[in-house]
Amino acid sequence: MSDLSKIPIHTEKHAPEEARTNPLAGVFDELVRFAQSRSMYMLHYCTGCGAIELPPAMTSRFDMERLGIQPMVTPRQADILLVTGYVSVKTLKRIILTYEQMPSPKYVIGICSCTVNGGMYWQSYATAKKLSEYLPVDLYIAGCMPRPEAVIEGMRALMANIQSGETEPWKDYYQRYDYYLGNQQHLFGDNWQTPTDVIGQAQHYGLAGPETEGEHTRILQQYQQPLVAHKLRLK
Amino acid sequence: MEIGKRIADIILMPIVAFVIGLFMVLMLRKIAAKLQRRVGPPFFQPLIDIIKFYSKTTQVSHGLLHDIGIIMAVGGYLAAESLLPVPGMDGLSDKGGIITLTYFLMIPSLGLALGVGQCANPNGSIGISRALTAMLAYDIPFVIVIFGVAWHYGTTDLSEMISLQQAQGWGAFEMPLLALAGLFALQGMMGKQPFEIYVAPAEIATGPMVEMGGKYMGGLFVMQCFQLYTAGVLYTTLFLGGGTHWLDFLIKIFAVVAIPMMIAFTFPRYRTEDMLRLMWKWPVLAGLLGIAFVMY
Amino acid sequence: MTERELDTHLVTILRELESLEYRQTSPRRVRIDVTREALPGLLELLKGRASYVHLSAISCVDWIEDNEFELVYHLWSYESNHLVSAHTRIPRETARYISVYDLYKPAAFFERDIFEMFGVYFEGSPHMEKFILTEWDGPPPMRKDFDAEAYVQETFNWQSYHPDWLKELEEEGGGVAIRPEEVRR
Amino acid sequence: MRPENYQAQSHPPSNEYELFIGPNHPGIEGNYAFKLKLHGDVVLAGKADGGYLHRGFEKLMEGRLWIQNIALVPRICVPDPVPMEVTYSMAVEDLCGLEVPERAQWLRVLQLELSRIAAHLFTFGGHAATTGMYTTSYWGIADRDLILDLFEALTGGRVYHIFNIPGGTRRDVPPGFLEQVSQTLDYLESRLPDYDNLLFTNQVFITRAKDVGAMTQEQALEWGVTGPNLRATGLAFDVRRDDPYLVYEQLEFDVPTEAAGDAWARAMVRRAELKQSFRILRQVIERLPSIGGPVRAPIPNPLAWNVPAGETYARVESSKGELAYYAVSNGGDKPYRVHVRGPSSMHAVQVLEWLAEGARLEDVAQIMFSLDACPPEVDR
Repeated sequence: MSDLSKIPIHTEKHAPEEARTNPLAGVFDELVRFAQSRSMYMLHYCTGCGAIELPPAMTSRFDMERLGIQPMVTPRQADILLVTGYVSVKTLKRIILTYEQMPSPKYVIGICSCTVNGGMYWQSYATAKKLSEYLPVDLYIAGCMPRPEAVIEGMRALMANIQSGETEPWKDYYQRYDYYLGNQQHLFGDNWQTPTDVIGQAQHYGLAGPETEGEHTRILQQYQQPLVAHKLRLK
Repeated sequence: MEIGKRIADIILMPIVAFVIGLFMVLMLRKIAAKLQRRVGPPFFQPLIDIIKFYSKTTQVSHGLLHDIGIIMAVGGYLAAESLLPVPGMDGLSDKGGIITLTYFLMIPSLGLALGVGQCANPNGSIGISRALTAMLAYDIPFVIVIFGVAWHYGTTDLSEMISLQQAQGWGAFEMPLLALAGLFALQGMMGKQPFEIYVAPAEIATGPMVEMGGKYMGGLFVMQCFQLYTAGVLYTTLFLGGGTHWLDFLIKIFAVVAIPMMIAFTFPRYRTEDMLRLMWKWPVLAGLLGIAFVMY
Repeated sequence: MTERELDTHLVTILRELESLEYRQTSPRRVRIDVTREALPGLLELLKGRASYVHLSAISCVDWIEDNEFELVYHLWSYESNHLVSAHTRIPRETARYISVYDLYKPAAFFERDIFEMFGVYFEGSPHMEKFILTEWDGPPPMRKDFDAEAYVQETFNWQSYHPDWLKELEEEGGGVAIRPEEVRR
Repeated sequence: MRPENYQAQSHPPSNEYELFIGPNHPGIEGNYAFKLKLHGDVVLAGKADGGYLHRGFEKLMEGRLWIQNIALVPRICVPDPVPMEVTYSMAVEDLCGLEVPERAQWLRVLQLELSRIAAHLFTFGGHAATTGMYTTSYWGIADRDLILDLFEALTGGRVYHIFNIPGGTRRDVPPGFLEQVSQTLDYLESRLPDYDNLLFTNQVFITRAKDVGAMTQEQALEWGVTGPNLRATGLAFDVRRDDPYLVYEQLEFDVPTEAAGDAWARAMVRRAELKQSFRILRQVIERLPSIGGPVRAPIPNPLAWNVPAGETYARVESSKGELAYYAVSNGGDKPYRVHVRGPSSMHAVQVLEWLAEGARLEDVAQIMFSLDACPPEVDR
């Protein structure tokens, strides 16, 4: 193994967006970012086996509440979607539905090696391999499975990123919706649709970019049907 | 009382209530943490949570009533705060009195019911129907207690009750049975275990809150602060002689809120009908006996 | 009753039926090979007269070279503490068999599982529909002629093991010490 | 804004409605879904919906070497992984006719019982949390972590250990490990009264758990219920005692039973089993130092290990019930077929559907957790 200390460390300076004239605006933005980084509600959704290390991280031994991290039950209240482990195609659909229902700013953490590249299920026909193809992922925590310390460390890294205003992949989902939708359609078929009107949201919040719409969103519009109330089917 | 002081009180009292409510939420979470053998949240966590929710970019509204519902929920408590006398500030308490307050305390639940109804989420609908059932359960002993206390002091004016208690001694010693029934009603009013039937995450995924996100959830967090404060101050005013100065007032209201919290984290929750059965049996019985003692 | 007695009891029952072979593979395991016509009758006898009330599992094996599916019914007796495995074979083309749900309730789960994974249809089974693979429209995946690896390579993309940012690092002398390709060689 | 293109529709008035529990719901153990048809609070019909955790294990195993699959099997049941490794190893040993050294058998019993304690503590916590009792679940999960620490000391992994291989175990115990186990057991035993005070004698919990999801012994046998859930109906059956494997025949333990068959009885059986596991572990700690010999039988080169053709059905008692592996070899270096019979394949699907019928909405989550259903075993 070559000398690890020789690896150069890259630091890139981010250009400030545009100078705000009001000095208080900067303070206010800082406060909001601080609050967003210190109060992270994670969605209570165990998508895979990595979820077994979340209870220890949440409960008395490692106590995530020290850092303001709490489990929350519904996507509407949650800020972080923890994708804990492999995602089967069936789960991936639900993850996308859930992700689109979460209010932005929202963050996705891929826990376990399986979310990075399929992990040890690389030859399984049922699991999706690269999570970042379908959703904008903020952070990966590798390991099979990562220990609670690693999970908390990853959360802290995300906190630092939020506070410095660096991590905003949730905007990427609106700006490059066509790319993500294309990958989703490749896996789920052309008639894939979700109840959330992502394009409408992007336009409403001024996040629409040149790649928001494209060939895949045209396919979506072609197949899109208005959602109707669920019919009673059971027995 | 001159008009300027009154307006200043009306503005100041909800702010005071909110700040104290934040500390009560912090205390709630710290008590839970201590019982569960962990550290618990940092000092400013309740405030940070609320700022976070209000800073959300996406606000998912399900219609006009959804918006109005939250406004009613918070507004009902805001109005109630101006009727609750605190040391140095009386607000509208001499005008409103305890009967008006009892009505105001029902507004939040009804407002939530309106708002949640529009969300069209079955979990929310079940939750709100349970919340209204719970209100029905705790309101019977609550009204009995209010009636008994008002009869005992011969007035419905809260500030007058305080001065009477400070002259004669605390209501809890004069009406122990009513005070006991009041504690039960308090536990139900705060919606904590064993009466936490309408949040019930494992059953109906937090019930009324299920479709709330962003500002709406922030509104509910603000409402929780007011709720804890109102419960604490109301009980203190009725049974613990209110406050002569801020120090003993704060000690009393925090102590009153701490009791249900400690019970809450050492009990599971009842089923809906078990709550009704319990609420309509022991606290009502104690309350009626208490009234009998008060009357004769 | 001792175990030995029950053993003879089981043997007498098995002797009543024709067209089956049985042998004891270990002290508590009995293997029975039976034709597909006789299997439901055998199970009925085992449950009704020999206390084999617990259907532990139904396994299916795809013997593609013989062009047959092997179905194995594992039965346990809480009284004699023996496990009987009844093996039978059905042709691979038709892939149809009779459900034993009316004898053993647990059979419904295993039969549905085999239906999904191997495409064997069980007549009379209550839930002949998809349960696990509701979002899957390919061939039954557990059949030997379905090549999962080829399907995966065709369907999914992989994370690049040598992304651009790593190349930049390597030009400056850093990077991964041992390549994954080198490790696999 | 109204972000969702939902269009309200009018329906004829009805008291019946459908409710989805899961896959994203705290009342569901793991990634699993349950559809309910309700009339008021009463469940008219329930339908399980699995497959969210499907990875195609059985297919994956056919594509990997016999020894490689050891890394795969513990993933089939995350809260209780050790029985998976042990059962698979037992199946391979049976196919090859390998004799496992006695010391390795004792080591396996040690791990199996530790894993059972960890799984039961986890289940307690989950069961209590479904009734709104979070303190127990916080304690239970924190106490379970002590067992995970022991596993880390023994195997290097907290959750997945990959410690048992066909032929024995990978290593021997590290020095001082048995004292560490003994101390942890003392601590856990001293915590049991706390759990009793908080949960098992809590009148509210008793009110909630009694008569919930009750079944009789005949019904349990009919629906293929196994493990603690079967013992809660009064049948004293334990694979460890009645179909013995490893060295369980040399160990003294009772098979605790309860008569009622409801959620309460199931919780009490688990509590009693904790004590039996403590008892077994103490015997292991006492006997293990006196048993010498290797911890691993010599096995051929694992990368070119052609297991003789044949088939076997290996069966153990996991913390959730009867766990079995049906392994078939055609003489190759990879399994021809491995079928996993997880205990939850009964509990989480048919039994849950059947018990939910007529139950109350409040109790559905509790029934699922009291059955200790583990969805990855269903989906595989």
